[in-house]
Amino acid sequence: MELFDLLIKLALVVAVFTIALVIAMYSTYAERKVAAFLQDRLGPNRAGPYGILQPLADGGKMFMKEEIIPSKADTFLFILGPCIAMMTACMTGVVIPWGNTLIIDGKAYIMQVTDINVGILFAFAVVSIGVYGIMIGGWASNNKYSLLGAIRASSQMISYELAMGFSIIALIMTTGSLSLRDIVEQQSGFHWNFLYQPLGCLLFIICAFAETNRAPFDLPECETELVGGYHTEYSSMKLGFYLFAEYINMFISAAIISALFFGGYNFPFLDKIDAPHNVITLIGTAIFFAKIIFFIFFFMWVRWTLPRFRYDQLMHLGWYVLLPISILNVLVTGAVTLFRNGQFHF
Amino acid sequence: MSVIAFYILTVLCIFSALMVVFSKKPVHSVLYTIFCFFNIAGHFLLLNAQFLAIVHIIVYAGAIMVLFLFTIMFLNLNAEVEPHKSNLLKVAAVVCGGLLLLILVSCLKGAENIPVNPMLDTQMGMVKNLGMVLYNEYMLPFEMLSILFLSAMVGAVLLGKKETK
Amino acid sequence: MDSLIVLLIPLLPLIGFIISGTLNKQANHTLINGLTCGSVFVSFLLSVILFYQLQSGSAPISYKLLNWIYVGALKLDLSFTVDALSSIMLLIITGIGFLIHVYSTGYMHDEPDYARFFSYLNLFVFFMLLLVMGNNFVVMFVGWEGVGLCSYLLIGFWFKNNAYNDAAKKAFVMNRIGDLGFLIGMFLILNKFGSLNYQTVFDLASHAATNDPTITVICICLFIGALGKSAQIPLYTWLPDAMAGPTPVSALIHAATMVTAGIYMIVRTNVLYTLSPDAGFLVAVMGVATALFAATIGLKQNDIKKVLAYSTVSQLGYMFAALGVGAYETGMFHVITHAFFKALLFLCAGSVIHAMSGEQDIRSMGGLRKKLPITHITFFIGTLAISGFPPFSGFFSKDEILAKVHEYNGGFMLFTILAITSVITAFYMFRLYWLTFWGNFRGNSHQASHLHESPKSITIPLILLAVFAASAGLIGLPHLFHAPHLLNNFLAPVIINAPTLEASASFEIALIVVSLIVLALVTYITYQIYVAKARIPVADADEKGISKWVANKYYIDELYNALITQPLQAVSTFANNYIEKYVIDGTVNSFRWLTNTGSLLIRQIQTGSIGLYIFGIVIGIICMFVFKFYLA
Amino acid sequence: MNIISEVGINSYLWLAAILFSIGVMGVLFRRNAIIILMCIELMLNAVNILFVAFSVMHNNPAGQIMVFFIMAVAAAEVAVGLAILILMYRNMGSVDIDTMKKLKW
Repeated sequence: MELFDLLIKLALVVAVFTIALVIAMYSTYAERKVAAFLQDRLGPNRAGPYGILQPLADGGKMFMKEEIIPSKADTFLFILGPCIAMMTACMTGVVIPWGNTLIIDGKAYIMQVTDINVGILFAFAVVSIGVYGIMIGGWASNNKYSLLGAIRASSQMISYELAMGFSIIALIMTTGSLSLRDIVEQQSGFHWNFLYQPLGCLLFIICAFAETNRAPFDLPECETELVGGYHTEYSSMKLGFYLFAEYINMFISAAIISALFFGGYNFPFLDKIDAPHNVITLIGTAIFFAKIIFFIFFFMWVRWTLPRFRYDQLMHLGWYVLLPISILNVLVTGAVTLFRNGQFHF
Repeated sequence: MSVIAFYILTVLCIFSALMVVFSKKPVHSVLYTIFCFFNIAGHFLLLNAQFLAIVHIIVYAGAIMVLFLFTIMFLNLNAEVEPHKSNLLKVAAVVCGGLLLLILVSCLKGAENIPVNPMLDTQMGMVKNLGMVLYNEYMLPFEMLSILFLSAMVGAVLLGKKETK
Repeated sequence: MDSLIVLLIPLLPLIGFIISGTLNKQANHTLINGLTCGSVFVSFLLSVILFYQLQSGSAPISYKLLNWIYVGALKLDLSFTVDALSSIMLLIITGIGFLIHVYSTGYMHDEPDYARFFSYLNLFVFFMLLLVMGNNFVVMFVGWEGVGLCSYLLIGFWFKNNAYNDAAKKAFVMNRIGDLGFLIGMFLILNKFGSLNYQTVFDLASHAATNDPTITVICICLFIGALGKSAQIPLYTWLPDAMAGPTPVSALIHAATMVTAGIYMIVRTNVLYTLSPDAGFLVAVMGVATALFAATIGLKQNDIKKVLAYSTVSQLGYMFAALGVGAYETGMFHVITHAFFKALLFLCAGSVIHAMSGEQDIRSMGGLRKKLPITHITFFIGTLAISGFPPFSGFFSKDEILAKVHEYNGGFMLFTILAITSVITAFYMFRLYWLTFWGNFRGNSHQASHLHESPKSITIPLILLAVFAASAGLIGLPHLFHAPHLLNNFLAPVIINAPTLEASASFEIALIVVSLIVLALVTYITYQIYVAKARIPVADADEKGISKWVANKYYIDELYNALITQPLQAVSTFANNYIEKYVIDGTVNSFRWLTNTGSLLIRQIQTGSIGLYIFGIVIGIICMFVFKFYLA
Repeated sequence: MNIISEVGINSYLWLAAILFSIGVMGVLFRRNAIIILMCIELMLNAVNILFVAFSVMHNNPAGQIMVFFIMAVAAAEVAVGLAILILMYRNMGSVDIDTMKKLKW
């Protein structure tokens, strides 16, 4: 591997990491602004123009706060929890294709950290590991509220992982590939997957909400019921990690939703534009980010619009509604695929 | 480079496996188990079995160990709860394990003479390839596995249900 | 087509058995009648067809159902062959069987287990057909055992009566003794000729030397089988007891068909018997002895069926006498005539018993001829036939037997005994006849008011049988009349190398004249005793001297009891008390003790501690590895 | 590049043997049924490593399929096993295997 290639990868990694952090940071700001907008008020407007420096101020506050580690807590795990949450949140970014190829010096470089052929499974695996961050944190606090919050969070995530997995399976059946890049490239033009998998798309979005613990599925940290859920005992930057991880998760989820179902960096009439390849790639990347930002906004929009589920309603929805529907979706998709391939004999 | 990776993974693997056994707290054991499984997944990656590596993480780390952690949290097991075995038994256990290792290693002696296939088929561990084999040659075991799962699920639900009179 | 008929003949009764056997007790009588009687009747018609084909000179007709036992050199088929001999047996079995089926529909009308009875009857017909149709000894043996089974089932038909069950068991056990002989004979045949197929065995045997000791032993073994099945001395005691079964059963199984299986077997193996004059002589002697012996017992019996039973034993003795001297056709001739008149007599007896509401003792009868005219006439015909009055059928067959025995080298003694027996036969038959149908009624008032002639389903078979009993002798006219001996001609292809015994015409005339005079005398004497003087036999307990012996059947049952049963009983009691208790129980109990003590010790290992178990497992695995890789 | 030709199949055999023995030792060493179950998982994974190694070595995908089956069986086993453990805990208040001594005469 040449040094230059390595440098490009490194740059890409740094870029992705930075962009993720920045977007996550400004999501907190955006969240308040959107909330204010939806509730017809102003929102943060003191730090800098339009309050644009508010995330930095929040960060400073987080760093300055006192570190508290409960005396009966398992210290190592207490620290490990937020780290795992943060780490898993950031890891998914490596398989997301941020854009098409860039041609530098006659050689094509993909705008993706790595294109592993089981990318979608990798994303799924990382998401499933994300549970540990919450569970360990909640358990290590040695606090009953934290433990309850952690158990709620993890059972919620496990429950919705099933429906999510099934919707991905249905998607894979139509695309025939596990590589995210292949999936995105198949959607060039306007062959976006949500047209072929409308039900799967809906299911995936709902499950993504639950996986990121966003309203209306934000039971694990619901402020009023469980005193802050699994991170009751956390303070300062460890709390910041958890909150940050949530926003990164949101960003990554939006990216995956866009990539899987809404064409990724593809946009209609792509082939109509007469421009150099690199320019088109950059336009595609910009469009991809536009989609991501729309979905982040969508997340916030939903949060400030819909009321929260009760816990039993949440479980009921997961096991009795989403799971059967997703299985049905798989069956129908399979039948249609066989039928289209002419392998279906009545 | 991959040789170095192999040894790092191996050492971590054995270390975490030992820690599984010797950790005082069950939760630590679980976490070490997860860590061990990650290392094993790394071994799979080294062996070019990417699909298996990811599935290994999803199944073991993502599902099975979560269940363990869950159970431990539910039952609220800590180090204090577990009664100690007598030292004699512990020594016996270690001796037994060591003996087994000795026997296994000595029995496996000579395996290095088995010829290694020099041509590495990089496509072998791919989903498509495995799927072809699984759904053609191993169709019946696969179907039976589904029955096994169904019965395990029914059994688990039945066992976990509170008795209602 | 012909082969299909051969298959259908036994198959139809089997189907009848299966269907009627699976019907429940409440099944419609009409349905059962149609099924069982119909199947036998169709078989009869098919048998007639086969008979005519054989009559017109056709070769034996075979049907091979399947390859049955193929072991090494032994190749046995389950196949049926109908030749002249089996054809005659077929006619007897299905013809008389059909008449008795019809008779039974009337006789068993009120029986609750109607379907069971008829299914047994059909099963019997099936096995009997198997017995006579098989083309090898094994098929015959299957039929042989099958009819034994049916006999057992039917004797014990009213199984709620323990005495009947005992009679059934007795018949079964006695038959087993004979069957052992038959089996040994079969094995010897297999050993000597390497096959059990009739054709193969007889072809080989026709080249064998006369007086071959193996063949003599084979013949004697087979004859032991015949002794059991055909109720000859010493295995005859089951037959009188077998009268416990319903009367149609006595007529069909214990008079007309099954008991003649022994005769059939010997006629079938006539090649072997011809080769062994010694065995033949033994057969003749046993036959003659049985004839005389059973006849004397018949003189003192007062149960109407018992008299007939002993007479059956006696008549079977005649047949064996004929077979023993090598007159196989004559034996068959008597089988045919005996089948008619003995079935007739039994059915008449059934009709009488029916009318008497189950009473079987002739001392309680008398004067029935007015109330039961048809039964009376037919019974009279049967009596004349069995006594040998010319021109009834019994005369011709018995006359032929006497003539043949007389011609037998050194057979004068036998002839004399048979002649005397013939007189005794006439005596006890007329005694029975007079006591039953003449004189005054000696039963109680209830029976008197109940007396009536039987329904048509009973009387029609009686009339038909009476016609045959009267006329069947025409198929075997003596030389005297210069008419062809139809039966002998028909059977000629089956009988090979038999010695020719021809009586002179003057002897035959003398025989006829003498027998007529003697029989007339006997008739007159018995009339004088039992009708004119109205002497009623006294109760058994009041008998004195020799007649007491005779009335008690020479104490043969008691003799068997003392000689065989009691010692056996004693030995088994001893075995039960000592060997069973100390040796066998002791062995078993010591094992029990061993298990108990051992498990008491061993179960200490089962501590319930899973940890220890796992230790055991691991150590076991280590040991296995060590063993596999280092010790093995 | 084939990792097996670099480190040799013996290394994998050793690794698997060590992992397996550690699993066995854990089963003997601990009394907590949950940890015993985990040790069983360790043993299964030792086998898995060998399967994959030999699969690569002989260029035969059947070994990897077998790993697949082992994972599935392990999942089923854990589901039922943990259900039994929870039941045991409910009834006896402990998951110590030595408290389960009813399995005797």
